[in-house]
Amino acid sequence: MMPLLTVRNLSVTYPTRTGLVEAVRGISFDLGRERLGIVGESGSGKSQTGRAIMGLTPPPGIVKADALSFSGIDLLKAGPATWRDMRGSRMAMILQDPKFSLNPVMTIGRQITETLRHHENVTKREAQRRALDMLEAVQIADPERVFGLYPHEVSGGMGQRAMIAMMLVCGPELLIADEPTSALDVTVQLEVLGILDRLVRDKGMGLVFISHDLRLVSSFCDRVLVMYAGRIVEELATADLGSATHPYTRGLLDCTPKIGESRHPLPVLERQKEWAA
Amino acid sequence: MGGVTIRIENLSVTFDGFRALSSASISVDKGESFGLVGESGSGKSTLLRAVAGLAPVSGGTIEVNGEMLSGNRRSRAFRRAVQMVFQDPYASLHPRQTVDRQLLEPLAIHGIGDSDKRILKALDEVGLGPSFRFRYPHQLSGGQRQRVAIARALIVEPEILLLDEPTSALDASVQAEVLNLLEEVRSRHGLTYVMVSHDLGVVTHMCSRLAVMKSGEIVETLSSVDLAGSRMVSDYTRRLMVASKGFTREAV
Amino acid sequence: VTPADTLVEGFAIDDIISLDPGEAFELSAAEVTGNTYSLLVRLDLDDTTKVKGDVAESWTVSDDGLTYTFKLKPDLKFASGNPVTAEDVAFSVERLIKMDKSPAFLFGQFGLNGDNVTEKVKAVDPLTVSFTVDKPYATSFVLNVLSSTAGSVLDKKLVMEHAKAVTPSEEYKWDTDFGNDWLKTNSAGSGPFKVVTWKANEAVVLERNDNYFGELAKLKRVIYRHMKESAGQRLALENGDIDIARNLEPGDFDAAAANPDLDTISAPKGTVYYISLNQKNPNLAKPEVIQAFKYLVDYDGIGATLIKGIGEIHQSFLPKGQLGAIDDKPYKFDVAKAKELLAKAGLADGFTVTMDTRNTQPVTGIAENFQQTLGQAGVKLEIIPGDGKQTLTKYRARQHDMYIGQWGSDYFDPNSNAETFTANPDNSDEGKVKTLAWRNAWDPKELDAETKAALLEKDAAKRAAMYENLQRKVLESGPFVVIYQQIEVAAYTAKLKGFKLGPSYDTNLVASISKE
Amino acid sequence: MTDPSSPAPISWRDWLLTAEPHSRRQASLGRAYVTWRRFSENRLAVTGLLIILALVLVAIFADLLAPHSATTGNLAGARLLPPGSPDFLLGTDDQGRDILSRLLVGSRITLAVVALVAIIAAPVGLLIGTVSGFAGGYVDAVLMRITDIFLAFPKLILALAFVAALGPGIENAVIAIALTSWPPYARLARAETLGVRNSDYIAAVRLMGASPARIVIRHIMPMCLSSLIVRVTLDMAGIILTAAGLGFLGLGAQPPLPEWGTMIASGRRFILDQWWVATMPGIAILIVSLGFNLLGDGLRDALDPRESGR
Amino acid sequence: MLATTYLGLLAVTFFIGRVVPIDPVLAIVGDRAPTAVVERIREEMGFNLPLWQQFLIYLRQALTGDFGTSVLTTNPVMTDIVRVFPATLELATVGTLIGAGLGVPLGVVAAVRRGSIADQIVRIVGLIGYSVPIFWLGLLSLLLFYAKLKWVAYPGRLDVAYEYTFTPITGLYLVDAAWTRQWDVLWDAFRHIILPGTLLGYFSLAYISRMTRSFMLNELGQEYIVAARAKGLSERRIIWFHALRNAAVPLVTVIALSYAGLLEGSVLTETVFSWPGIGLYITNSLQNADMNAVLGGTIVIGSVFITINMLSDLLYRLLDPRTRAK
Ligand SMILES: Nc1ncnc2c1ncn2[C@@H]1O[C@H](COP(=O)(O)OP(=O)(O)OP(=O)(O)O)[C@@H](O)[C@H]1O
Ligand SMILES: Nc1ncnc2c1ncn2[C@@H]1O[C@H](COP(=O)(O)OP(=O)(O)OP(=O)(O)O)[C@@H](O)[C@H]1O
Ligand SMILES: [Mg+2]
Ligand SMILES: [Mg+2]
Repeated sequence: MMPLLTVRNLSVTYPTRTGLVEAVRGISFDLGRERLGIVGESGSGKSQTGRAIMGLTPPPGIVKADALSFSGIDLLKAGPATWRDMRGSRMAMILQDPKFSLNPVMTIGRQITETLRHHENVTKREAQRRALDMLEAVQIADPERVFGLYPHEVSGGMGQRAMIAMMLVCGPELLIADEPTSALDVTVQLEVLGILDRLVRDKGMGLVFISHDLRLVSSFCDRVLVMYAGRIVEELATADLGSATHPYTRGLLDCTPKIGESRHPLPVLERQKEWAA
Repeated sequence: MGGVTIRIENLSVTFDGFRALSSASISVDKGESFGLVGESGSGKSTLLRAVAGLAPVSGGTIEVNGEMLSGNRRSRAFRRAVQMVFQDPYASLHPRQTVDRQLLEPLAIHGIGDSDKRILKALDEVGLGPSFRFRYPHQLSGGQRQRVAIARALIVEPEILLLDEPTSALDASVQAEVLNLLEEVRSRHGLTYVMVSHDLGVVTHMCSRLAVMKSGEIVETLSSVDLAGSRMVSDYTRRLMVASKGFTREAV
Repeated sequence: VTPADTLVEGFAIDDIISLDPGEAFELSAAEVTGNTYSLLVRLDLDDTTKVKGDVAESWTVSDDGLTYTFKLKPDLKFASGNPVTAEDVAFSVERLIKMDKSPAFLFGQFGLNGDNVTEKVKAVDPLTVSFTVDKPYATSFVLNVLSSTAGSVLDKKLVMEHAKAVTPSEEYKWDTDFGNDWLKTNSAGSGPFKVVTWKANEAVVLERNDNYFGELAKLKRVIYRHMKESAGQRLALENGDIDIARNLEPGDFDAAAANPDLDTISAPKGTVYYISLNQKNPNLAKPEVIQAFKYLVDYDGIGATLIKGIGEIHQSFLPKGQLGAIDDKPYKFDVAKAKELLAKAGLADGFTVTMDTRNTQPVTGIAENFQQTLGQAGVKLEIIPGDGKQTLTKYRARQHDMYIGQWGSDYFDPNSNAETFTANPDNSDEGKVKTLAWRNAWDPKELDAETKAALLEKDAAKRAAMYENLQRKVLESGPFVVIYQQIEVAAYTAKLKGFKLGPSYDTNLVASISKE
Repeated sequence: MTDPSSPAPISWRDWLLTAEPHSRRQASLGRAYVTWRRFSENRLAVTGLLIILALVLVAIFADLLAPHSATTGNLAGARLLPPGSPDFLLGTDDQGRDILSRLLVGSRITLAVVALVAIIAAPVGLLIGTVSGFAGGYVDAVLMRITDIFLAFPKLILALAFVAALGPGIENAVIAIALTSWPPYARLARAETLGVRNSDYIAAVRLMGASPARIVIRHIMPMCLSSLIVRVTLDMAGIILTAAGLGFLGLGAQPPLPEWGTMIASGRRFILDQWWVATMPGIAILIVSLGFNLLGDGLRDALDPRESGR
Repeated sequence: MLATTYLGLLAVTFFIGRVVPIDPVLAIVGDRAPTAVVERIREEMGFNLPLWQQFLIYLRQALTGDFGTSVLTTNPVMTDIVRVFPATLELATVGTLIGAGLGVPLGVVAAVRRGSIADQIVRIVGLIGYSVPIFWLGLLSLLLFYAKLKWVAYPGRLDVAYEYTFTPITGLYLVDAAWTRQWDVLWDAFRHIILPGTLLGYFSLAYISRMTRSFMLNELGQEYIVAARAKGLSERRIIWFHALRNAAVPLVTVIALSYAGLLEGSVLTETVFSWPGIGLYITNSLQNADMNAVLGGTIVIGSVFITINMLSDLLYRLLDPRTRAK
């Protein structure tokens, strides 16, 4: 079967005052209808990877790749119209913080129907119905009420659900979730993950899940890419995480304190120059 | 070790009619490391800030080192004895001042001389060389900044350190370094810690006892050992505990 | 483009505060009242030392020189249609005196006051008025005063219809305002025009009075449109937005003169521009300093530039055209001479003085030039600018060092200027007669007496000689540096016919103007 | 690669840009240098700076530069000469004075006005704003009410009324402009103060026992400073224009002072035939206020990266 | 809060009115009045009472909309202001319409094409607008468009031919003329207002376009814009709907401020263009020591300022759901 997403030697660079910043440096991976996690420390290029795939690299960023294709479509050659057709309907992205990623002056309902009406030729009433269904699907207890609320009127967890509803209402085949839960409380975090999990399972989407929390990723995804300084340093199935070989991955696994474990002092990561090379 | 150093009874804090903390009571022994956990908005920071005199206390008592504190006035001795480290290393250092200036400030306020030596010593203690002395915060990484914040707290040789999520803004790998540093400093100086975190792992790692908070109230107080052994009373604590283990399909 | 039946004048009319002849005392207001009201007698524009009858047909003076009897022309009508009677004339004077506004003093000079005015000015029969004065003044003086706008004949019936009742008080003993409030913005006269509206700082609109007893005005409407700036007036004139530009400065006047589509006109006015030296200032009180300053005005330079066309260098206080006016010009710009005089006064190193100057041209320009020329003799001049009211407040309080300004005759008689430049009965700060001499704390005792004498001199030639003498003395030692006499200029579209300027503002008559 | 035999002479640029400064001076110079570099990349901003520098130099050396007297002219011989006349590069005015000389000397007045207003208004605004924002509550309410009242006034008209009351003159114009200029600074400073008042670094110094005065002066004011400087620089142009406007209405600088606005007002009378008399000072005002605006714009980008967007 | 601001306004104006060294009496009786008359009027006007008494009287009158009588026009000041204010309002409105109508799109384009030629042009146009003395530009433009090209009319609001035949209804001549279908009057009014209106519009444009640019840059950098792109919306919709709708919230205040600014900035423009509005009224009164009129005018403009600010606050609240009262 052809992979849903193919990334070959993707790099993202930003020309700045102080020279080129290489945010992503030649990464390659394939994604099927599965959950792929990307982990790495802050600044390792996770978000840039996700955005490059969605064609959302802001200027003056330069995206280069040997191949970047989504279910057979060459994204490198896609024009604005192709992108517009694809984004939101076939591929979607969830951003980290609902507080900032929902338009503050539009009701939640409107933001969801907007996606729908933009991509599908539906009546207002139909759009509204589907939006309400979607809100229900993300386990919002009172969809009618939430439909008419503004983003500032809902809690973080609720906002994140609305965001998910907005992105998934057209039923995309690929979903990129960029730290979708890191702004949320642990307990809420799990609920949101549960929703994502169910949607992926039910609809057979491909999911790229970006996080800096290795523990979370390992418990949620099927496969993990470990990034360091813009490169993939290791790629593993979550089941094999225990046998990770790269010292960076090992370090990440070790250095978080866990309940009921007593290691004083905690092992720390000794960064090696050659990891970044 | 001995004696209670912080005793808080029935403490309430109200912001413009909103009760952020209601009837919270804890006591912390000298030399102990005490943890506060709970979800966002549960009043953890508010509790710490109330001790520091940065929150509008509306009821209850706070006693530190045998001194009853009233209102937001604090004695000079208190100001030296109690220091705080904040969550966000990006926000807790003055962006327009060099590390040197920031470390000098407490010395100047308390009229402590010999500043050069003290600054270098404090930097050394948190594992930063003298080359960091004249840098600005933006020239430092998050972990380094948090070290500077810790150095700033230590430079006046306090007895009590209030730590408000000192590592939650840091990467896991850096977090470990900072946690190790905090432990090391505590054992070296015999400090008392009150540490806030939403990460149960971090709290149990650092603290012997902890209080679990929910919407401004203390749900329960228990030891880390009990927590690890799942010997908790409240459901809420259990939920937190499960959640902190990561995602499991069954859990939801 | 202006309408064919309407005359539009660009004119700085911001000085108008009222159009009531019993109250108005401003130059632009005088022009409006001059065109809207008739007088008993009016200045003869062909020989300005004489007057001729307006509503009066003839008059006689009693032998003791105290009683004047006027016979009115018959069948005259006001603009309202009411007949013009002797009673209206008497009422007009009574009203003037009783209201006691600014121009009241003109008739007050004849010994009239609120209590005796009905006695002294009265209608003998419907067409005869008698007028009694307290001293045997020179006849020309009395008639000249009567020809001022204060002597306008008002329509008693119409005015009293609009009168408002007032409660009498200590200061104002009458129970009516004599229609003052209404007349501020309206007219009740028998002149060739009547007032339609006056919008302060915007416009005065006049309309033809079809009941006028003389030759009817050629145009239906006259609009004085307020325009302060010379350049703006010229611009509007060139673009055809106004027909006449009234406040042109030399450059713009020259340009208008050179423009084939425009015509220009000029007429000397009874206004002199002078700099005065407050004698309270010990430096300025020195006779040598007074002299020196008279040598420090660049008469030729100013004449050739700043006032070119709009003024004529003139050094004595009586404007040309008035009885006894002389044209002596003993002073020339002479720094060396001035320095010498200053040295004699013990001020060889110069000194600093201030001069209050109002913010209008060409006064500021002259002041600035004077500042430079004084500087050449080592005198440092600080110009204290202000608007008219500010400088005047200070001037009247005798708080200035120097003042530059103009003096326009209140009526077309030499006494007006002679009195103000030379009379000063009480030089103390409490002095009641606040003439220019008083304002500058100048106390020329013998000149004061000469002025009084001239007022009673019946023989015109002798009277003229007395004024000549007065002028020479002031020229010699008076603390007034008279610089020039104003020439009023105007530029107008060549389409206009019959436009003339009179010797005073109230004689700038517009009835004769027509458009092609 | 540097030659190992001779210790690499580090360039002053590296010295400034080092991540590890060795002294306070080096650190602050380095910071200033970074700001300068960011600033100097903006060509327009540098142009603005050059204009202002030129203004300052001209003001200092006006007496040497001016070919003629700025106050004494030649009424008979050199009145209203057009630009390019021999000896009178920019022509002469109605008093026969050299316009170039007047412009050069007039730069002093312009400079003095903006400097004075900045010296009076900015510190007052800064003080009121920071105190108000930091103290909060009652103090804040009272101070802000006063500020609001002054803000509610139409600025130019208030200045007009003040000048009318105090008498025309450049000193009074300065006072009037200063009186009407401080409220925005107070607002700005207060907003900045509110922004940082609850920040952790202020909490940290408060916790150390720093007195309110110390916190305001040493920690809060420096935070307001950069946006204040930007604002003041941008306002300079407005101040110049207001002063010129007052001059134009005859309420500003008085003769023979060669204030540019006053010069326009008097040149206005000759605008039809001798356009240069009013045009030259207008160009001077335009250039100088443009200079301040360019400078302020550049400073904003350099000092206040937030404003410049990402 | 409104009340205290207003009270402060009155106090300051009163203070100004009483420190003025111009003798207000002179303004009433004229330049050449004899001293006795001057003294009599002084007492009639109550200028000999103690200051606080004068203030109380002043306050009571001002609160009932009575600012006394203008000695210059002999009308109650309020009557005068009601007459001249529409002129200023009309001018400022035309200016704001031009300024906002062009400024907002220009600002948006500049923000979207940040750093491009278009951005630079908008920037330069704006900077010049900030830097040029309005009265000077007014003079030069009059010289060009009126004197030389004869494209526009000057001075005043209408040609004399119409001025005394046309009866205004609202005082906004453009509106009145259109309302009564007097097309020739409308055209004439247009020819008069176009130059000063464009000039004011330019100044407002300079300000509005720069602020729009800055707000738009801010909004375009927000995460919700990324989210909107991720939804597949077109750039046009993202810019003109999502970003601008958010930028509109602070922009309303800016436009309101600039509108209020034009109302007062009219002092210089009206002087240059002989526009018979409140600015000219105040300057004229000022020069004639007509303090009643000056202070009345100042208070009215101040009140309009306060009102506009209040309205813009209200509008702000209406536009921003975060501050909208529930
Ligand atoms: N517009 C830009 N210009 C220059 N450099 C950029 C830009 N955007 C991102 N970068 C750089 O790209 C690198 C990767 O950034 P990215 O956002 O992908 O990190 P991340 O792994 O998502 O980190 P985090 O966990 O903090 O979100 C960083 O070093 C960052 O500084
Ligand atoms: N200055 C303040 N004004 C008003 N409300 C406040 C203020 N500070 C805190 N609160 C409220 O008090 C409650 C408790 O806040 P607190 O900061 O103590 O929570 P927390 O447990 O530290 O949460 P977090 O984990 O997000 O830091 C919250 O609901 C918060 O909104
Ligand atoms: Mg990221
Ligand atoms: Mg907290």
